[in-house]
Amino acid sequence: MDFVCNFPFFSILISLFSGTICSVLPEKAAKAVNRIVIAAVGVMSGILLLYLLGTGESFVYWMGHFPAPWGNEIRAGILEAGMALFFCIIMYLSMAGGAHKLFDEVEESKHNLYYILINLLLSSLLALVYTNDMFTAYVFVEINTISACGLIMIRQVGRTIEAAVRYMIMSLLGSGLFLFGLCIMYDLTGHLLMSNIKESVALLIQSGEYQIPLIVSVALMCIGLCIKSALFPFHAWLPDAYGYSTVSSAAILSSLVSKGYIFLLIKIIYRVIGFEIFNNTRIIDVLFVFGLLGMIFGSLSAIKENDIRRMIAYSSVAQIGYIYMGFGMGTQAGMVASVFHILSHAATKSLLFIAAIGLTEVSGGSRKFIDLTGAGYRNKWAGVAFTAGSLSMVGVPLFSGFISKLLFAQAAVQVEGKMLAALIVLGISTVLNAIYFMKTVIRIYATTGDTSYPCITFKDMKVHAIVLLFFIVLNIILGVSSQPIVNMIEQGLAMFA
Amino acid sequence: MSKRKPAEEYHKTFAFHFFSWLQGEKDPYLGNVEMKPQEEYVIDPEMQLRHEKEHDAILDKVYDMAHNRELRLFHRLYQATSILFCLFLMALLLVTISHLPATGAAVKPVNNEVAARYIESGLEETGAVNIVAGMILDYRAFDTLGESHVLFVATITVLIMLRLDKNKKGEPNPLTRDMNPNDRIYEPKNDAILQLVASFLVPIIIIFGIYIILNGHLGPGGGFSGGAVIGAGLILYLNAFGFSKTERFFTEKTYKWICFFSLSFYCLAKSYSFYTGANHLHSIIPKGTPGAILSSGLILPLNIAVGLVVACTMYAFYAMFRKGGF
Amino acid sequence: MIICIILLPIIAGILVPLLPFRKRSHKEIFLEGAVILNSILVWYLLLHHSESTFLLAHFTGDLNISFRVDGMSMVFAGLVSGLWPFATLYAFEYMTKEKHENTFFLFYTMTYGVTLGIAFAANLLTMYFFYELLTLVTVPLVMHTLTREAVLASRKYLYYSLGGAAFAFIGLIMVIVYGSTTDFILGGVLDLAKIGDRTNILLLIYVMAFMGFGVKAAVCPFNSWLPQAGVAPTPVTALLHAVAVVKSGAFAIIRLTYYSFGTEFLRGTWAQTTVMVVVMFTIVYGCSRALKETHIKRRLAYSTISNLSYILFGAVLMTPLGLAGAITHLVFHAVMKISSFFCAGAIMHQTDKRYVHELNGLGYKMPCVFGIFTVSALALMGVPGLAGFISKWNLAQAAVDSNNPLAYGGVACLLISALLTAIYMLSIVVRAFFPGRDFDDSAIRDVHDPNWKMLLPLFVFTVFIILFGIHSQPIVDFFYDVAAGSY
Amino acid sequence: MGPNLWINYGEAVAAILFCIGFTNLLLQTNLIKKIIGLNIMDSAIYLFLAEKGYIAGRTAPIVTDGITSVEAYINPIPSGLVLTGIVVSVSVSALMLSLTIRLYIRYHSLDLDEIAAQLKKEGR
Amino acid sequence: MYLILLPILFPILAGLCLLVYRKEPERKLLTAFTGICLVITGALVVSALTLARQSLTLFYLTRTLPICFRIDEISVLFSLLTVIVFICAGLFAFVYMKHEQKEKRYYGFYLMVFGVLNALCFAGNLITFYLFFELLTLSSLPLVLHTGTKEAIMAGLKYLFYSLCGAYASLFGIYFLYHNCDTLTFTAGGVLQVSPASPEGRFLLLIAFVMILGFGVKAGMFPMHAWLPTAHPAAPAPASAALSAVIVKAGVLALIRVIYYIFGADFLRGSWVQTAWLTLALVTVFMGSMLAYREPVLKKRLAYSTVSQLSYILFGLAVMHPDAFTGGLLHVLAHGFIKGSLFLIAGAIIYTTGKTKVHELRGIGKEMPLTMWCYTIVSLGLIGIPPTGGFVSKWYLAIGGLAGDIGIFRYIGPIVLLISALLTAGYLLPLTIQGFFPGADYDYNTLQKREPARLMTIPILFMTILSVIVGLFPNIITDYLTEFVSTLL
Repeated sequence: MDFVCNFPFFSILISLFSGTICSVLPEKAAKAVNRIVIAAVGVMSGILLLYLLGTGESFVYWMGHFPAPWGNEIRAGILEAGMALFFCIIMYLSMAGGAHKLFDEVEESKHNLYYILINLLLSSLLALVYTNDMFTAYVFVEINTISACGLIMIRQVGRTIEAAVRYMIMSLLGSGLFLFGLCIMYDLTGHLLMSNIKESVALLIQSGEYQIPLIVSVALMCIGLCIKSALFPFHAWLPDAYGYSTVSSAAILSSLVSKGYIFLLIKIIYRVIGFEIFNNTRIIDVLFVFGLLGMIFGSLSAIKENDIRRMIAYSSVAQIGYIYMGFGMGTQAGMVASVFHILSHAATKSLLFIAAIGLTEVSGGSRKFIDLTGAGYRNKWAGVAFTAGSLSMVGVPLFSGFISKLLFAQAAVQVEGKMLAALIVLGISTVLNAIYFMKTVIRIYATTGDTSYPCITFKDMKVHAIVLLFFIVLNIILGVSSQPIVNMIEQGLAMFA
Repeated sequence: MSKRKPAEEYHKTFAFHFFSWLQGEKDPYLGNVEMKPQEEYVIDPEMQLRHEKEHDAILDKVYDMAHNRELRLFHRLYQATSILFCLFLMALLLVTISHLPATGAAVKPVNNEVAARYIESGLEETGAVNIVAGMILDYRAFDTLGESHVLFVATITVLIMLRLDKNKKGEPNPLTRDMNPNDRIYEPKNDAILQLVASFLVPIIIIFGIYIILNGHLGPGGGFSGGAVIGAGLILYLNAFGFSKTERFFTEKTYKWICFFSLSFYCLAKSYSFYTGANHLHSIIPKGTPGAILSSGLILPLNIAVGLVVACTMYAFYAMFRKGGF
Repeated sequence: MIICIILLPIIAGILVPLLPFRKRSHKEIFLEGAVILNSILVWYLLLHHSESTFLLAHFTGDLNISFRVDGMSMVFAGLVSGLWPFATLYAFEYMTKEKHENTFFLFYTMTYGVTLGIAFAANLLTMYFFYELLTLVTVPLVMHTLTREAVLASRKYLYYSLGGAAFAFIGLIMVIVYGSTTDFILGGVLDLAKIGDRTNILLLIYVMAFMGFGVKAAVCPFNSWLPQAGVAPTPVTALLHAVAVVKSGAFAIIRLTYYSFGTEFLRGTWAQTTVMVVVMFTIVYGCSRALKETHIKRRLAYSTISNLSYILFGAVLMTPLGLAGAITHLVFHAVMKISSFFCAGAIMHQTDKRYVHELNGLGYKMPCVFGIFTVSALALMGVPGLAGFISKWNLAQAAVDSNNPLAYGGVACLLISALLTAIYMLSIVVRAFFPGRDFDDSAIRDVHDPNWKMLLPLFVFTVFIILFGIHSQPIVDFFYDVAAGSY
Repeated sequence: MGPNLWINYGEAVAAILFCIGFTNLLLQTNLIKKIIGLNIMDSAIYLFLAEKGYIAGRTAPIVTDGITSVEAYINPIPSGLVLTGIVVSVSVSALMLSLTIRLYIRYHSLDLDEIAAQLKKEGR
Repeated sequence: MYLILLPILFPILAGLCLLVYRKEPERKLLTAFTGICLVITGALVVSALTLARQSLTLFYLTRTLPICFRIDEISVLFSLLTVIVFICAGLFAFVYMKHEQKEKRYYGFYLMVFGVLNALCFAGNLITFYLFFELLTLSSLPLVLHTGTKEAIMAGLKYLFYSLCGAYASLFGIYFLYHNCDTLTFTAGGVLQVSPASPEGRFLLLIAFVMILGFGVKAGMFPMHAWLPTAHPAAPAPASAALSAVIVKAGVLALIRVIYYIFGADFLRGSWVQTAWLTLALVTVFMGSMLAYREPVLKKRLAYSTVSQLSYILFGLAVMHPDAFTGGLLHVLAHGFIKGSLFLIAGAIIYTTGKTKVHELRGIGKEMPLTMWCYTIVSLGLIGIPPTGGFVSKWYLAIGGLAGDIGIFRYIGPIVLLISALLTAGYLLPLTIQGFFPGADYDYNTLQKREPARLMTIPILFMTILSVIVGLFPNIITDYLTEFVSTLL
């Protein structure tokens, strides 16, 4: 086994351990550790990705001395490594971009705790990405949930606490259902390791035994993860949580946390149940319908909103709807589109959140649209970045949003029954996206406006500006040279099977 | 043409229109084109402002539970659907359960080669008499590592939420002032009975907890349960003697470092074991004799570490809940 | 070469705010030079074009960004590059009264490049790409004055355009999936074997895509952005909202209909009927709204709405003749409408008057402007001897030739619209020249014609209007060749 | 309805408990009761798991007298899962309780909707 | 050959020069210039008429749309009428326009209309014809608008609207004709090769009807007659004369060209279109007379009279019988001269007295005897009393109507014509009677001789004489006409 194969394990361990370390470090050191860890994990994931692209095969890694059905395992393929790399990039940029606001929003003595949370979140995300064991997944889902909750409430204003409570309640419902589903699944198959469960499930399907429990278990797990990733009817906690937490938290929450659950769902679909079997259930139809509803209603709520952060948050609901629509199509192409959209949405949404903070900063801290008038002139970088993000969300070519839209539409065309609905909703949702994002973009450029707010130049916020630039570049890379990425996703999904 | 109708009325009749058209008096332009200039589109900025403010106000009103009938209706609806959903879920689960393999049967999917190996070779491979302890701390140690971090992250969030820090200038948090007098209510200054009982119960409890921890690999018990027992002992002590006594040996710093060292040890030890396992290297940790107290490799130290963490955490939770600090 | 042509204006535009121009005239020379140079390059390219496709970048799959010069692109690029230098010249003078010049010229010049991108796009995806880009670079122009009205207008413009593009996008997907390629090939690229029994869905998608692109071409009911966008400075309204942007919409529809879906597939279906009815309705609707409108530029904008649907009417006839008619009107209308818009702009620039009823007696004060306006008005009406007649003739002939009873109705719509055009255009002329018996001209004593920078474009356009009207044979022949696919 | 409902009565109880907890979590306005609901839910799952691991007539999986035969002991895995689960549930409860305390200190209420209304009034 | 262009281009260019010229020139200079231009144009027209039956293709609008000119008998007839009326009205205007503003503009457009009308007469195909037909509308619009009062502007726009309605309706037809014919060159007997029974034929019948309606607008045919009574009173008198005598005849010319030279009489004969056309013409005849009879304002009354009289001509065309056709053409001439002089007389009256209503004009005959005598003579002509021009034309019309193959209209037609003639007497003669016999209570003290200037009376007199000549020596014209009418029918 090559040394590189240790990297997934190292990534998880480093980030876990750094969490522990940060608990005794002062704030600055904690920050440094945090950055270094994220960067190191990113580099490792990158190397791993290159390695995997070279070998073209996934590998499993024993966590301990015991082989597959007895010991824990993690597994790395192209998709996992790519996701890990991507998550690190986004997390690093989000942290850097929101760093300067952290001081305003969080008690100073608790800054190092914040970095603990981030580290643990990273580790749990990595574990979710790499794990090959359902129960491990459950444990890390909990870490993910709790640290996400911590990220929400670390800025202690009433709204965030309330949002955190709501978030926790929904999450716990979700975990409960997930765990119950998992237990049933375990009862049926006697395994907790994904590959073994898959084999058993295939056998069960063949023999025709335990059909109802099987379906129910899959459904429970799906619903659990859907609730956790804020699919449409379960999104009530989301706007407050994203809208009022610190900016880095919001960026990370929207672009990574929910994506972690979704990625887990993909793994379950492919590695636990089996893609074909999953597609033969009616669950995908449900997902499809809720995805479509989410696309519409998320956007509608966003249109009604007059708080920029909450608007972006609602937009997340819509975007998650896109992803589930892709699942619901039940084809390989739909899945590829969804995975690509995970990337694209993560890149865009964090960009939007971080740009939005730049805009509110020059508007007296208010996030109401009326105060944001002309903010694009006061903070040029943030204005440009917000515009770019919006365009990507609307699906203008050159940006990543366009490609995901393209992939979704192409996938939709191949599905007879769902084609028209998907296409039309895609169109309508684009229109709605255009409405609320462009409304904002025009608003921030509306007048040179109220001079009572100060202008911010590049010098005042170098880091922020550079981060925004990176985000834009990331977006454009995703949008322009999407072919290799799509190929990678396809390969990765093929490795899942 | 009879002129009995008054002029105005006549002007409305069809006949009038017809004849005026016939005579060429009806004009396609008159009064239709360019007669009225359109108003320039002007929006009063103040109006706009007020509009948006009103929008906010409406939003507020929408969320005003007490006075919003729609919301109340929605609430009812929500409750009804929730109950229905729960009933449905229950029915679904019951149906599912009725299809599950029978409880207590020896032959069912759960009892497969996995469980068999744990039981048959667990003693040999892990050195733990307690198969469950061997399983969770060796076979499936990664889960347990995660689990301890769940606890850790939960403590961190509780700290974030409840710890009342001094601000930059060193002034105590304003909430501390409210909390402290509040805390007095719970603090029986000189409750002799309690103190007496505690003074001989606490050591027993703590010793019992230590026993549980140390015997984790040999019998029922382990780090978590033992730690919880120790935590309970500490809490009893705190209740009997107050913070001033406990602060002598247990402060935040103590807690921090204990947690740090325990978890670091856990992490590093497990990392070593994982790394060696994955790379098929030989682990230098001896298994020892099954059944002896110093046996079963890492399980004992790990149990101790977990126990420490859990004990401290339990105490920390209590302290936090009670007054936001140690 | 093509890339160079597309990028040159974009770069020139970006340079405007960056370069430290000491004097305004330097900036003018720089911009005009860049634009003229680019136009020369375009014409050079058109005259020496090769058949080959230039591939710029791969997208996903077999989708790519590539460029090619074919008949349609020759027409559109030729048109745009012909008008742009004059419009720029005009803009210099007009913008003396407006603020934020640099921003304006930045986007104004960039739009040139983007429009050329649309013209030279070799496949549907490239066109879609530049189409979206066009929306984006023109929004700042609409928003330019930053008044509330302008902001609302630009917002609407964005919503409509992006929303439309979303539906056009679905059409694009259909072509990608059911077509053999996305390249533009006269006669369409749909693969009938792949379609199977999904004809009706495809037709539905065609109608959606038509309406999507039709948003830019201001097809009813998606037309209300266009009159509102009239708040932009006049060079923008004239060049973009009478030529570049809206014609891009029409151009895109032509591409979609003739080069992607293919007329064979569409002709005689309910889809054709639907879009034709919509277009016919728009023709009449635009005119009647123009009649009621008293703001000059808005009136002209409504007129544009109607005239754009002339083009679309030609396009949806789905015959080569129809295409030829559409192209003819595409070019001729551009010249006529830009001329009338520039007159309106000149009036606003010289007098600050915006409403028709304020124009009384100005005809004698600004004889050149109003003379030219009259000519363009007559041309728009379709008076024989001017350009409008020829294009309408071609359209009507195509309609008659198509043997489609609905198209006959379309001819009637054309004529009704011509009648209404006459009324709303000539009523301006009449006001200007016949202010009434006892008209007091003391209020407008100091009004006079604008300077050469404004008048030169006007005169040039007028010459073209008359030239096209009297001796259109070579250019119309060229259009027929294009429509027949010989280029 | 399958054949094993009565045999699986333990699981059935677990399911019913789970649903009770679930309902509590959804419907109770009082946060503390919600947390209780949460705990009921979790416990139900542990009960379910414990039932799963049980095999009639066998003892707990602690090697006694060196007998390492499969027939002697019940399935150890569910027990392990329950252990892990309990820790998770404790953590989560602690977190929820701390949130509740904070909210109560601030708003003197345990009703989330009421708190939300207060928040709106604060205008933050 | 290019001589044909001269009478067209010269006045148009002269008019343009006048318009473009910035300053308002001295009045004498202006009138002299205009007068000379008018006369030269007249001469050019006459010289161009020698080129009869030659055609000149000027250039192509598009590949298949030639602009070509050709002179035939119809051209001769109409262009002569145009020249005479325009020169007369022009002379009259030199005096009359004194009390109007912006004379330069008036003369400029007047000259342009002249040129356009010539072009219309010489047009060799339908496209050319249509081109100048539109130009006619546009260039004559300023004449109607000229006074600049609100009524005038409204009237002008109304004129524009109606005319364009008509023009576009006929353009609609032209589109379809172009598609169904090989050429649109005017050819006696028509160029349409389609049988009226075939499906295209049936559709083309509809087209024919649309075109009749369309061109009928210019000729004041019901239902699109309403512009006439508004436009005529609003325009200055000489302009109304030109309008009424010539410009409305352009509609007649158009119908002749379209029906007889493009469709061919055989195509329409006996079809529903002919019936409809006849009905419309007769309705207009009757209705125009009735309205005129009820109208108090003199110029408006004359305008209604024009409506009615033009439909005489249209009736003649619609019958499609050689005699009726001849009658129609004769009536073109007769009506042209008569109505021209009538409007000039009305103008003279307005100019001298400022009165516009008939009942205000008691005793006018005593004040302006020469003018009123002319009025009486031409009125009789319009009524159709021998030996004036009107009699001959109406005679031919009636004969043709009776001989034509038009079913019930054979009887209705002449009867309506007769009734209308009576009505004509009813609305024209009261002025004469009141004018010469003001009644017992007329105050002769206020009476003063107010004969207008010579430059006004001479044109009136000239046209009156011409109208009488047409009546006295109709043979010259009929002989000329019958020859080619036989080729048409």
